[in-house]
Amino acid sequence: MQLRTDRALAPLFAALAIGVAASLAHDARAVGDPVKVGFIGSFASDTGRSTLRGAEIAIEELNAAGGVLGGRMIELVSADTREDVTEGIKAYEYLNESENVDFIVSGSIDDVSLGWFPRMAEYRTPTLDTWTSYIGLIDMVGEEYEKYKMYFMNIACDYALGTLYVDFGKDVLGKQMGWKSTVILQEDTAFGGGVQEFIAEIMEAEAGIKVLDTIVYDTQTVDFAPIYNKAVALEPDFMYLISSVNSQVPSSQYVKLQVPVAMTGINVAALGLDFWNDTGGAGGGISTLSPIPAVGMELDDSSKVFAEKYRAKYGDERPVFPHFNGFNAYHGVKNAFAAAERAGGFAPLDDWVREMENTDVKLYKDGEFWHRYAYFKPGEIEPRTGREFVHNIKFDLTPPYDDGAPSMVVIQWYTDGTAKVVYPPKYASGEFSIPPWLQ
Amino acid sequence: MGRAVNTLLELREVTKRFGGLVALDGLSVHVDSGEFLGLIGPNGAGKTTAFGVLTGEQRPDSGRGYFHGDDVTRMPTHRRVARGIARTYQIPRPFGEMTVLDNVRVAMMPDSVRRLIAERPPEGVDRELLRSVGFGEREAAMYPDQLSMGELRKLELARTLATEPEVLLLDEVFAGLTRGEIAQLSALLVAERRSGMTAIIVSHDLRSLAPLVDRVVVMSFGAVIAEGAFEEVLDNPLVREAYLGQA
Amino acid sequence: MTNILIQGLALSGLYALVAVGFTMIFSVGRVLNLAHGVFLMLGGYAYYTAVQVFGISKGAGIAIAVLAGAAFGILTYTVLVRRLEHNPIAVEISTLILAVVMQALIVVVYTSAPKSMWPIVPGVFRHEGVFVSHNILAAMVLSWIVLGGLVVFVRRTRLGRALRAVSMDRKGAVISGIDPHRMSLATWAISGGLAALAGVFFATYTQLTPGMWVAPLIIAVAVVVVGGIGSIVGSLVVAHLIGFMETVTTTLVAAELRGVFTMVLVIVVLVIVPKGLFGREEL
Amino acid sequence: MPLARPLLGWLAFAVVMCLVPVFVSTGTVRILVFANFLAIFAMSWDVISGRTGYISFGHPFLIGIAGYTTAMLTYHLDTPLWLSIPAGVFATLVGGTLFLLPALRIRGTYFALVTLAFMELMYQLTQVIAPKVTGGTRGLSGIPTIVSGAIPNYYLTFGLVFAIGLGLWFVLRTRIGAALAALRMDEGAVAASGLSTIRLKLFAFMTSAAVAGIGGAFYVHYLGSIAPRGLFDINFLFTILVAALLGGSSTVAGPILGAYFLTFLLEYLRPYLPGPERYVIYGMIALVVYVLEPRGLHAILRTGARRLAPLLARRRIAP
Repeated sequence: MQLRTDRALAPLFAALAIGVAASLAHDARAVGDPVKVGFIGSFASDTGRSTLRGAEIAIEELNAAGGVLGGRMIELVSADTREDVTEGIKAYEYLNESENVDFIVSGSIDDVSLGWFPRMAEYRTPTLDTWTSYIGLIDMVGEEYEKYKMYFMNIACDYALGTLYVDFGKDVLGKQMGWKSTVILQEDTAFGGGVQEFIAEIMEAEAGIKVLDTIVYDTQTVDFAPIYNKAVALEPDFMYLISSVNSQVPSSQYVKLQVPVAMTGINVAALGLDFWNDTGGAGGGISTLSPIPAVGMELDDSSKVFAEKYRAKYGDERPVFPHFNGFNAYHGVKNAFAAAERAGGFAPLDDWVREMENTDVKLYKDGEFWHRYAYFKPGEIEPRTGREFVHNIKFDLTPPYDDGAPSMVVIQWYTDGTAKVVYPPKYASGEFSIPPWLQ
Repeated sequence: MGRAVNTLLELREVTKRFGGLVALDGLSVHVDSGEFLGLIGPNGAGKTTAFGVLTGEQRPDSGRGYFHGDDVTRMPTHRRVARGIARTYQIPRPFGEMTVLDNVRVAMMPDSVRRLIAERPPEGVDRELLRSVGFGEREAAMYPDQLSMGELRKLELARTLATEPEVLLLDEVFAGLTRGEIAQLSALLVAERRSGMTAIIVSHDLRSLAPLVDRVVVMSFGAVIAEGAFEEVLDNPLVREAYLGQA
Repeated sequence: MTNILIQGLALSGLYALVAVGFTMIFSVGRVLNLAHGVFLMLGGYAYYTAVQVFGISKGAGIAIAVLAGAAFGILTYTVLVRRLEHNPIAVEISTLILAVVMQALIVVVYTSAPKSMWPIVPGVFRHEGVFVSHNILAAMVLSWIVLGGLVVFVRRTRLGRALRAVSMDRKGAVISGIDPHRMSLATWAISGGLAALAGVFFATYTQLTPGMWVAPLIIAVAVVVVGGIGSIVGSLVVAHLIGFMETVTTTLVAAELRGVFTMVLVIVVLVIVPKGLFGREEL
Repeated sequence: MPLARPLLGWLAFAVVMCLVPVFVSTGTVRILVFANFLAIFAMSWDVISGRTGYISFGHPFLIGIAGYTTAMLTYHLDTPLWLSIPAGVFATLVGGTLFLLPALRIRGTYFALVTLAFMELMYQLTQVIAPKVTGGTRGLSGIPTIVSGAIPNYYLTFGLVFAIGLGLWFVLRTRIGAALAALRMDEGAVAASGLSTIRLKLFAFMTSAAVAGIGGAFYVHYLGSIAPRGLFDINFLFTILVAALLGGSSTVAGPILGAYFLTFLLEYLRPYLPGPERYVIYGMIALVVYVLEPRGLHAILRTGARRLAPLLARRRIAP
């Protein structure tokens, strides 16, 4: 039986095969002299752009100083992930298979990093992540060191962020503000779940703050009025928001509704200077935890130089000021190359990993310790948590934070459009405050 | 002409409503084996709905349908077709993207996925069937949109015959045909009648219908208002009123 | 209880506004516009650009957004839909592709960073511990006005009656001298304008992102499918059903199940009552 | 029936594709692996939607069921792949019967929307129900792979494409293919021809689900990770749908053609437009091709071949 559609398969397949073959023919390429650095992340998000630009400026500096590894120039190749897991995997493959990069700097978000993680183990390409803070990745490095040792996380993982945040609860929310109860508003994501579990467990025991209820909400929620209503009805001293996806929605509705209870927590939207414009100037009173170096933080000299170059180069293009991961990419790329110089290159991998583990760059501001780029080694136990954080950037969870920078700071947005660090005190330049309508 | 002994297909007390409209109102009608029955009545009398209920395409609100004395009220269409009830449509419904030949071949398919895949289609039978309704090689390769109304009706008839039916339900077989086409189609139906086929024919064209049928049933507002031989039924005042009232 | 009532009403009004243009297009043209969410998104971005970037007044911003939406509706119809109108599936697929293209275009122009907008009507309504923003109340009132106006429009005006005639019986309308293409064009323009207006309210309430077209599309699909595709009144009733269901779920059951219940409702209704709860297919 | 010519086409296809890794870089081979997966998904989509006219907007749902089943089995329970992959495919068959439920009553637009709701629901459920098991929003990473390296994966996936494609072609060129096409044209007339429409739909849905399941399971073991946002996503659905339609629906070669075309279009734009502009151009090309020829590249090539054939023949005759 013949239908209209089922004819002439032979010429079709022949055409198809020839077409594919022809389009593939011009693919042969020689491996050039320059050292190749791959960037993986979203080209359109503030997150991705911060990392990309941090890497760009670091590479410009290295090239201007005469190149690396005996005078070779560095070439940056970028691959867009669109914050999509599959695109991220394709991008990682592209950097390795088509571009043969020597080193990768990543501004990927959590699930994208998780997506290309198995590829990294396969290609064994040295990779520095600057945005993802998922402890699961660090634990994988610890559990299967041989497989994943080429991975370094240049931001304190969420476990460390959470631990320090409890101190903030104790010192500021408890002691300073006199708050005794909270309602947690948690987005329904793995990140939200992880942080919530942690916060709820420790908040009461360590900070003396009672968790009255946890409201888990769908990230696609359009209307937060019922959620705030429900939380307010429980009469907590403050609300604790955990939001990494669509964070503008809960925070802008909080402001627009002038919810009569203070709120703090984690609000990813508020991490960059653009937040003020994005909210149309209605972000006053919002505070959030931020990895460092955060917006609103006073900078050391080397970071200041970076920030100035950034401003000069990108002007008013978003993000107008690099997010924390921009700094971490800038310093991270330089440190990775320093390790490569010591090891004689990025290969053999073991040598580079060893030298990367030996990295210890301390930054000082006005003669005082400010930030440190070093990494936890296998077997090294972090004293406060009593666990390993293999290849996570070294952080310090106990004041005065001399062994590493604190894992995070709390930044506060004021009604005049400025943002300042309010915790920990050593880094603070402003005061924790509540929104104007509550004062 | 005397009535045959065994009833082949029958509706008993069938009622069918569409929203507020009563399409069939306690309709009882039957056709005997070997009989050609004419089903007539003004527009909206419920003839097409009656076909729908007979083939299972429409489910009655009450009443029952019987085939060979078995209750088939809840039997799905394809099983009724397999048991020997086949119909044509008032507006022909060919498979538009298939040739005439392939249209007939679909109707000849066995109702089994395994057999459809594993068995080779029977050779020659399809073309033979097309020849029997007057289609040659040229028409076999044509697509439905290239056919005249008369050819479409013949295709419909060929498709019903391909299911090897015991009873044909023919809906408005002569509508839209030229005189010549009507004559051709009538000849085909006469041949079927001679070979012992059973049929119910719906038609507005009473003149063409008259020589084909043994008996007529007249419907109005979903119920039978008269039945019998052609001439006596047409003299029935109720029938005249139904038609004239309609006109 | 009062809070559920007030918040449910407010959210439902917004949902009705989001869905109404979608209903109209299906009703008149028998096609689903899967780029409906994009119309909303464009409205939102147009308003944002006019008001928050160029500092034009809010009223002018709304007018610009509505005009942009209507223009895009006309463009979509003439360039894309008109060629494929005989094949509803092709229209659905091409509008889906269009949506994805427009999303990419927005990313290029505005980046993927979310933006939030000033409320059109600032202020908060408070009553016994219940709080609702004036903005969403305005959206609710507006949706009633728009929907009421639309009912009057299709029943009373010449153009409206012509649209209604096309939606009931396309062939019959053609015979009586109505040009169905012009009617479709009018519908796409109206629908685009209304969607852009809804988009301004939707975006001022949530946020502007290039991916924001999906959520309103899902809402429109849910409202329209459950209500019975093409029925304005049905859409209005079901927007309230879904709005209240979400509010009740969020307040009394579990906030994370909000979306799950809506999807279950859509599936159950489509499987059991395929024509929707108010299964008419005319305006 | 002339069998030789199409079979020759398949053979040529296989030979060329087997030789491809010899001539191209591994980067291109990696791209081809994704093209192969997309081809499998597009073929699966076409069995339901192209053949029977039941437009599925929920295909990621079917793919995701298999993917998640095998991912969770191997990740949490260390189930061997020879057991977990069939388990995944079986789970997809169950999911496929869920599609049949609405298809008993509705078709066209309504059916598309129900399946879309299935996909949305699945996206919500992976996050709400037992995120510890499904990995929640982040998904699962570190799922075992079958083979490693570009070339082994290429041969594995091309083997799947070839086996599935040839299998589908052999089955669908029999009378079942015509029966499904008839179903697309007029379901009532199919029943009136004495065929059970439910049985035909069940066959099409199960075949499609099985292909989607095989594709989904192997896909996850190729990626080594699974996450709901990349899977139960309108953009993923869009790619599958456009691959099948752009290539030419209701054929076997079409979806394969469409998948290769789309994947390469996107990858070849990368060096020139690394950023988000790429997706604008990519989408525009897809849109223009679709609007100009809804029957797809398959039809374009075929018309081209038909016009070209006499010219070539004449040339051969001429000295």
